[in-house]
Amino acid sequence: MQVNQEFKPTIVAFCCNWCSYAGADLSGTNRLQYPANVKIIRIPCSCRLNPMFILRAFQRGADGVILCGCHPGDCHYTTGNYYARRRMTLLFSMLDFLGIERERTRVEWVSAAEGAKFAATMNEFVETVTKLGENKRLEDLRCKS
Amino acid sequence: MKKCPVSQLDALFASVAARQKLYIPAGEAKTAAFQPWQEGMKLTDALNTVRSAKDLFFPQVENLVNFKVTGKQIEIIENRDPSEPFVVFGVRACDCRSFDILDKVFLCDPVDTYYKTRRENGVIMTLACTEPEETCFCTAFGIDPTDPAGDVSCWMDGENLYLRANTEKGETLLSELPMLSDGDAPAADKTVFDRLPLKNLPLDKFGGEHMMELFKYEKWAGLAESCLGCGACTFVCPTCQCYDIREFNTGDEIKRFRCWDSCMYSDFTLMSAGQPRPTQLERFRQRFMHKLVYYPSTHDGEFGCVGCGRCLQKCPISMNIVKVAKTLGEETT
Amino acid sequence: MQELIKAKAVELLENGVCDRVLGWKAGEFFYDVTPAVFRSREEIEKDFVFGPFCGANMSKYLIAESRKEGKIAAFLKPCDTYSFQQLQKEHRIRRENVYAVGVQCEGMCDIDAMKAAGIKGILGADGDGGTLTVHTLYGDKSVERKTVLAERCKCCKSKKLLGCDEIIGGQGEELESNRFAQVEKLEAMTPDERFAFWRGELSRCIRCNACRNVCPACSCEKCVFDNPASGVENKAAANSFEENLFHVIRAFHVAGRCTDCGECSRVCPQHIPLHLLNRKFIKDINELYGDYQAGADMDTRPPLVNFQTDDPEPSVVHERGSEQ
Amino acid sequence: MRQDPLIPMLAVVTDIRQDTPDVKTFRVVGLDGKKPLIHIPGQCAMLSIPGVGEALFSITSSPTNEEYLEFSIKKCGCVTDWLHAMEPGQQVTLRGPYGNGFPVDTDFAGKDLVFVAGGIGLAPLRSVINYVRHFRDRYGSVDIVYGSRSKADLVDYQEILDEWCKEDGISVHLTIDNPQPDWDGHVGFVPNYVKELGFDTGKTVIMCGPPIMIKFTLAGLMEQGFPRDNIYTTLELRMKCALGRCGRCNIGDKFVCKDGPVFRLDQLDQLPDEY
Amino acid sequence: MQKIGVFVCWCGSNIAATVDVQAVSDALAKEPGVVFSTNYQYMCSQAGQDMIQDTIKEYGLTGVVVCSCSPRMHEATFRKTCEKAGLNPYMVEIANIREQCSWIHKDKETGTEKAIILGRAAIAKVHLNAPLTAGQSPVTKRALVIGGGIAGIQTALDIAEAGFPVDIVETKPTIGGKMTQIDKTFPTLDCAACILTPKMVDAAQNENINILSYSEVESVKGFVGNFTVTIRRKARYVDETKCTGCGLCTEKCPQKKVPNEFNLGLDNRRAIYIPFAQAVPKVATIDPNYCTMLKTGKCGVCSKVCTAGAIDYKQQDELIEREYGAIVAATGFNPISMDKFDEFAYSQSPDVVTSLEFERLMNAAGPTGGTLLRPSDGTHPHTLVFVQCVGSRCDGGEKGKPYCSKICCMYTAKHAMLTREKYPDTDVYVFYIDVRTPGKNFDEFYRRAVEEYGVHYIKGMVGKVVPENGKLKVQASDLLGGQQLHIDADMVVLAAAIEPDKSARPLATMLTASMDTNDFFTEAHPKLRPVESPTAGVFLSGACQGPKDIPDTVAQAGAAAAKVIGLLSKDQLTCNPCVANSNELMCNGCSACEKVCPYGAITYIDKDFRGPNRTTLRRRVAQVNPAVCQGCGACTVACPSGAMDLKGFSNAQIMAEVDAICK
Repeated sequence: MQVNQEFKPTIVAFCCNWCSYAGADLSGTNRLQYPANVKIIRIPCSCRLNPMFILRAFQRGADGVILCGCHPGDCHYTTGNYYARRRMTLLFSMLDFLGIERERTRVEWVSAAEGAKFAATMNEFVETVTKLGENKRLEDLRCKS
Repeated sequence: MKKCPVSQLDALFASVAARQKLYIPAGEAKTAAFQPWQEGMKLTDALNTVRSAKDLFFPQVENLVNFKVTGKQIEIIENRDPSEPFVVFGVRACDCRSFDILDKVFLCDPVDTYYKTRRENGVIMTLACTEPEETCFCTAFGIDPTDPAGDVSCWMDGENLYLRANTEKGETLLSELPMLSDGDAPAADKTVFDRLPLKNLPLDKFGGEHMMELFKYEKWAGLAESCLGCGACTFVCPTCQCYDIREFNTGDEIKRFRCWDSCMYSDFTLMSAGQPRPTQLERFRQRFMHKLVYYPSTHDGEFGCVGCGRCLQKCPISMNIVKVAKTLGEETT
Repeated sequence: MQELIKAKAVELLENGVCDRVLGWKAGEFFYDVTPAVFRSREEIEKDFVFGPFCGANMSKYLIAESRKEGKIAAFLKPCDTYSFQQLQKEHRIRRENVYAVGVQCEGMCDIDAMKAAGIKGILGADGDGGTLTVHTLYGDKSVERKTVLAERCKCCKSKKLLGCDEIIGGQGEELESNRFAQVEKLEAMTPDERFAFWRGELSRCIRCNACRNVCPACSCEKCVFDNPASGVENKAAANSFEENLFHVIRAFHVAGRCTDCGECSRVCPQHIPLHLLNRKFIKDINELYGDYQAGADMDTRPPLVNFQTDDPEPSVVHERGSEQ
Repeated sequence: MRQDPLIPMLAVVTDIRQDTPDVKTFRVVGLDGKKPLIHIPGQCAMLSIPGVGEALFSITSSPTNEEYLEFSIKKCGCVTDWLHAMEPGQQVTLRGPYGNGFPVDTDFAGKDLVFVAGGIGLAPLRSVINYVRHFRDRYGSVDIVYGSRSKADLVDYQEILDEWCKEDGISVHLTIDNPQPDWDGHVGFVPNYVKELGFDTGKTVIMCGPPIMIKFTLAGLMEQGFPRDNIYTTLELRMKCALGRCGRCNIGDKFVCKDGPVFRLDQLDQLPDEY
Repeated sequence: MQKIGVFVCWCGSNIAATVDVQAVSDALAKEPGVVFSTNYQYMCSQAGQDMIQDTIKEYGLTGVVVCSCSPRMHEATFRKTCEKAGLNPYMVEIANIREQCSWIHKDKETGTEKAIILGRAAIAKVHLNAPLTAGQSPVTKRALVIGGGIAGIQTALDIAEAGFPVDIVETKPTIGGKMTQIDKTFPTLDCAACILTPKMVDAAQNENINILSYSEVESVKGFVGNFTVTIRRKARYVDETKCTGCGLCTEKCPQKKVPNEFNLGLDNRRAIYIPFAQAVPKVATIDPNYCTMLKTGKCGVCSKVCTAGAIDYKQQDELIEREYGAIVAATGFNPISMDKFDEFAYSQSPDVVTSLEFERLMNAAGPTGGTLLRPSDGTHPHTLVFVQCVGSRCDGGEKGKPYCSKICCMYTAKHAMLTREKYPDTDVYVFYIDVRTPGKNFDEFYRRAVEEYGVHYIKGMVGKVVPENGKLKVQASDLLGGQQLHIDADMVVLAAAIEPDKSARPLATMLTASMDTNDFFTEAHPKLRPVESPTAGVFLSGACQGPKDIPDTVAQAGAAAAKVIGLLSKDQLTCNPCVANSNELMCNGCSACEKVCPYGAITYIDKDFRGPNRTTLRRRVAQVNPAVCQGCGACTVACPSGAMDLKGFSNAQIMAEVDAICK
C-alpha cells in the first residue's frame, strides 16, 4: 500500500490515569518521540471508556482511536480493565462486522513503567492508521467542512 | 392524451432523465422506494413505496441555516440544500392527494420556502392503480385511484403507457419527449375497487363539529394501550408533517436543521415546565384527532388522511387509523 | 389452540387469579392482530384471538403492566418467556403481579413473506395444517405454511417455555438451530463487501424507533437517543454516521441481554435485518466467553458485566480478521 | 440570502436588567440600532443563541416603545440559563412576531380592564398595560392585581412604583404570599385578593400567571359571576416553528403559536384541555 | 458560561524550548469563555501561583486551565492554589504540554500546534466542570505490615512507637527475613544478628505490635482508611499460646531428613522445627510435608515429649478478618534461581554456591559452625572465585534481570575481605563488570578489600566453570589485561541477582497496587513519593520497591512508617469527590452497575416518583455511596440509559475533550 505522505491522521488515545497516562508521562520524561497526531485524553480507568466516546471521536474527525489501560490484573480498581477488555473486544468486532477497518481501533495495555512501550505503540499505531488513510467509513461529513 | 409502448419505457425514462433528475418507484416489494433513475432500473412490483413521495418535497432532514459564533458576534450563513428541477414518476393517486394537504400547511402564509422551492421544481407524474391491496382505502376519501391527479397522469396496461398532462408543467414535460404518440387509454376496470374491504370506512362523524365529543371518547384508552410510541406510522405517512428544528454543532459552525418528528414520541411536547400530553393515550389521540378532526375542522372538511394503507402495513402492533375510525365511527353513529 | 387459550383466559379472570389478561385482539384482517388487555369474558369471547400472526413479544408490555395494581395474566410464547425471565433478572418486571401462561408455538407467519411470494390483496386464510388457503382480492391461492414462516421462526432456537405458572400445548425443547448462518456468511465477506452490505441496509433506516420501542431489552426509562444530555441524541439520522451510531450503540446496549427474539427485524418498516447485529454479538459472546443465552436462567451474570482473567484480548478481532 | 420565516434576523442585546433573583429583562435592538419588529401586545418572538437553542418569549415592552423590544425572562431551562449568563453586547437571533396578541384595539376598547398577574406572568401583561397607559383615553378604568412570592420576586417593581402607581385612573394592587419586614402592603395569594377586591363583573379580566393561580382566580371569578367571554388569558406550550406547522402546540384545531397565545375563556372551553 | 483563565507555563525551557508559549496563550485567549490568558516562566512557583490567585479575584474566574506539566505532577498544587483564591478546586484542569507535548516533540511548530489543541480540550472540559465537594470517611487507626523482614519490623516499630496498633503478617514461622541469614553487614562488618535480633524482640514485646507469623494475606477489600483484610493463619500444629519454645520436640522428632531452608538446604532439620535460636515468635512448627504423624497418623513423638501440651495435630488453617486504615507492603526479595546460569556449574558442583549460601557457610550459626569448608568434601578451600552480576544487568533476553541488584558489589567485597581475614592463605578473585560503591564509606570499604586484603579484582566476565577432579576450572577474560584466564578454584561464589518475592504479584493484585515489569511495586512518584504506592493507603517498604541494602531499607521503612502515621493520625479522610452518581429519573434499576462495581458502592432502593396525571410510580433506583466509590467509572458504561455518570469525568466532559481534539 502506498503511504500518503501528506496525510496526518488524527489519533485519540484514551489513557487510564493510573498506568497508561503515567506511562505516557514516562515516555515524555525519557524524551521518547512519537508523532504529535496522538492526543491523549485522561480517563480514570479503561473501564470508563464508553463506546460512545469512540464513535464520537470518529464522528468528529479522528482516524484512529486507541485505549490504553493497566495490564489485566493490575487495574488500580482491581477489575476495571477486564470489563473494558470485553467491551472493546465486542465493540471492535461489531465495527469490523459493519465493514469498518478494524485497524483503526486498538487496545494496548501500558503500565506506568512502560514509557518505551507507550511511545513504540503510538508510533506503530500512527503508522498503521496513516497507511489506512482517512477515516471514510465512520465519518460525519458535517464535521469535515 | 399521449402514449408510449411499455417496451419503450426505458427510453422514455432516459429521455426524461436526460433533462432533469427522475425518480421512479423501484426495488424489491419489501423495500420499494422512489429512487433516482439509472440505466436498467425497473419499476417495482409493489403497489406503492414504503415511504411516500412526500420525502422528495419535505425530506426527513434538511438544512435550514448555519450560524457562526465568534465571541459575542453571530453570523448567519445560507445553507439550504440545493434543489433542482426533478420529475417523480409513478406517484399513486393517494400520495398525489397528500400534496394538496401538505400544500395547505406549508404554502399558507407565511410560506415555507424550502417546501415551496421543491414543489416548484418537481413535476409529479402519477400512475393509475389497477391492482389495489386489501389495505387500500383511498376511495373512502373520494380519491379515484384509476384517475389520479398530478402534473401528468399515467395509465399503464400490458402494452402501453398512456400519459395525460394536467398542468402547464406537465405539458412542457410531455412536449419534450419525442417517443410519445397520440392515443387514448382504454376505460379502467373498476370492479376490484368495489371489492375493497375498507372502502366504506365510516367517516361521517368526523370533522370539527364533534371535536370535544370525540376527544373525550373513552375508548381511546383501549385503542392506545398497546401503542409502542414509535414513529413508524408517522414516517411512512404521506401527510404527516410535524417537524423538529434542531442544531448540530460541528465545532466550527452551528447547523440548524429541520427533521421529521412524530407526535407519537414521548418527548414531542415535553418542556421544562411540564408535559401537556403526558401519556401515550394523549399522544396517540393527538395523531388521529389531527387527521380526522382537527385538520378537517380548519380545512373545509378535508381529512388529513389519503387512505394509502401504509400505516396498516407498517404498525408493529397493527393499530391504525382504520381501526380508530371504525371504533369511533361505530360509537358515535 | 385459540379455544384452549380463550377458555384459560376466561377461567383465570373468573377464578380471580388475575383481574386482566394480556392477549391478542382480532383486527380487520386475519393477520393484523393487536396486543390488548382484556378485562371481561365478553371482551375475550368477542375479540380474543391466537393464531399464526401473534408474533409480538408480550413481555415488553409486562414491564408497565406488572407495575399496575392487580395481577395480569399473560400468554407467552417460548421466545417471550426468555425475555420475560431476562426482564425479571433486570428487575424490570414484578413477577408477583404476573400470572404467566406459556403457550407452545409452531412458528409465526410473516405477511410480508406471503406478499413476497406474489400474493396480493390478502383478505384471509384458512387451514391449520401445512397448507394455507389464502383468500385475496384476486381469488384464492394456496401456500405452504413453512414457506411463509417469519425468518426468525425458520431458525427457532428453542421451544422451551421458561418460568411460567402453567403451560398450554406442552413443554418444548431447545433446538439445534442454524441461526448464525447469515452472520457467518457476512463474516466470510471482505470488509468492503460487509461495508457495502450494511450501508445498503442501514441507509434505509428512517429512525422511526420501532426497533427500539418494541425491544424488550430496550426498556430504559429514558433512552440515550432521546436524552439531549447524552451526547448521542438524535431524532433523525442526518447522515450515514448517525445511522451507524444508532444501530451500533443500540446493539451494544442490549448485548448480553438480547434474547434474540427477533422483534427488531419483524417491526422494521424498511425490513432492515437488525437482528443480525444482535446475533453477531451473541455469536461473539458464545465464541469468546462461552455459550450464553440471555433469559435462559435467573442467576448467571450477563457476559458484559462479567469477565474471566484469561479472556481473549481485543486484538483477537484483528487476528481473526487477518485469517480470512 | 433567501428569506424564509424560519431564518431569523440578527439582533443585539443592549441592556440587561436584573429584576428579581431569577428574572432578568433584556433590551433588544436590531443590528442597525433600531427596533427590529413591530408587534401587538401579547405577541411573542423567538429568541435564540445558536448552539444553545431557540425559545419563544412574550414581548414585554409596549408597541408604543419606538426604540427597542424588551423581554422579561425567568431562568428555567437551557436557553434561559444561557440568556441569564450573558452580557450586554451579545448578539442573538430573533424572529417574529408570532401569535394573535390581545385585542387591544377591538374588544378592549372602551372597556374597564382588570389585569391579574402572578410572578413572571406580568411579562406579557406589561406590554398591554403600558399600551393602555399610552392610549389611556381609549379605555375605562384600569386595575392591576399583581402578586409574587416575596417583594424581591415582584418583576418591574420600580416601574410599578414609579410610574403605574403614580398614574391617575390606574389602581395597582400588589400582594406577596408571606409577610416580610419591609413590606407594608397586602399579604396573601392572588386569587383571594382578587376576591377581596370584589371587582364589578362587567369588567374585562386579563390574566396571566402560574396554572395554580389561574385555576383558583378563575374559580373565584366564576363564583362572582364574571362571564367567560370577558376573561382573557395567554397560554404557553412547547414550540419549535411558531408558524403552526411543527405540531407541538396543537390543541384541538388551534395552534397556540398562531391562533394564540391569547385566548378568551369561552374559546378555551371549546378546546381539549391539553395545556 | 464560565469565565476561564488560561495560564501557560514555560517550565523554564522545558516547555518553552519546543512550544511557543506566547502563541499558545494568544491562541487560547480567543477560545469561548476565556477572559484571561497569559504565560509565565514557572507557574508552580510562588509567584506563578500568586498570579493565578490574583487573576481569579480580579477577573472573577469560574474556571482555570493551566497548561503545564502532567496533572500527576502539579494538579494538586494548582487545585490548592485556586482553592485559596476562593475557587472550587475542581474547576481546574491541566493541559499536559510538557510530558505529552514539549518533551516528545522536537519541532516547535508541531509542539505549539499540539499544545494549543491540548489547551482547547482542557478549556472545553472546564466549561462543563462543576464545583465538587469532597466527602469525608473515617479512618481505622490500625496498620497492617505485610512481611516481617527488617523492612517490615522497622516500619511496624516506628508506627507502634507513634502509638498506633500494627499487625505484621509474615509467611514464615518467624519474623526476621533475609537479614537473619546474613553473617556480617557491610561496611561496618558488625554482626547482622546482633543488630537485628534486638529489633525482633522489641517488635515482639511492643504492646502495639501484633505478629501474625506463618500467615498470609488472603484478600483485601475496601479503600484508604477502611481496608478489610482476610488473613490466613496457616496451621502450624502447635498451639502458639502454649509452646514455650523449649525445643525438646525439635530434638526428639524422628524425621531428621528435612532440608533446612534457613541454611538454604546446606543441612537438615526435623519435621518439627524452630527455624533458628532467636526466632520470634519462638514457637515450634510442624512441617506437614514431612511429619509422619500428619502424613500417616503414626508417630506422635513430639506430642509425647511436649510438657506444655502444645502439639495439636488437628489444627486447621484459620481465616481472620481485620480492619486497617493503612497497609504497608514489605515483601522483600529473593536471589534468583541459578537454573539458567549453568555455565557456572551451579547444578553440577556443590562447591559452586550463591552469595547467600556463602553467608551461611561463613556464619557461626550456620551448617559449618562458621568454618569455611567446601560443601563437597568439607575441606578448606584455597582458591575462591567470586563472580559478580550473575543475572543482574542482563539486557534483554529471558535469562536475567535488566536492573542492577545494587547490593552485590558490596557484599562480595565483604565476603572477599572476610575470607582473606580469616584465611590469609586463600587466593580470592573477584570478576566484575563494574564495581559500584556509591554509599557512605562504601568505596573506602572496597578499596580496603583490594589494598589491605589483597583481593584480586579482575574486570571481566567468567565464561565457564567446569568441575574437574575436585577442582573448578574457571575460564574468564581479563578485560584490562586483555587476556584469557584459567583459574583452578576450590569454590566459586555467584553473586545472584535479587528479585521481588513471588508473593508480591498476587498481593499487588489484591491491593490494586501497580507493579513494574520486574514485579517491583511502583511508587506513586519516583522522586517525590517514593514510599507510597499509587493506590491510596498502600505504602512500600524495603526491597519490594527495588533492590536495597540494609541502611536504605531501614530508612525507607521509617519513611513509610511516617506516611502511615500521618494517615492514621487523621480522624477523617477527605474522599475523592470524583465519584459516580446516578440520575434517578433515568435509572432503570437493572443492577448492571452494581454487578461491575468493585467496591460494592452501589445499592438499590425503591423510590416513589411523580407519574403522569398525578400518579405515583414506584421504581427501583441505584444509589451510590460516595465514601465507598473510588470513581473508576465501570458503572457508567455498564449503564445503558446513561443514568450513571462520573463527576469530574462526565460523559459530556469527555466528549467535549474528544470534540476539541478532533476538531
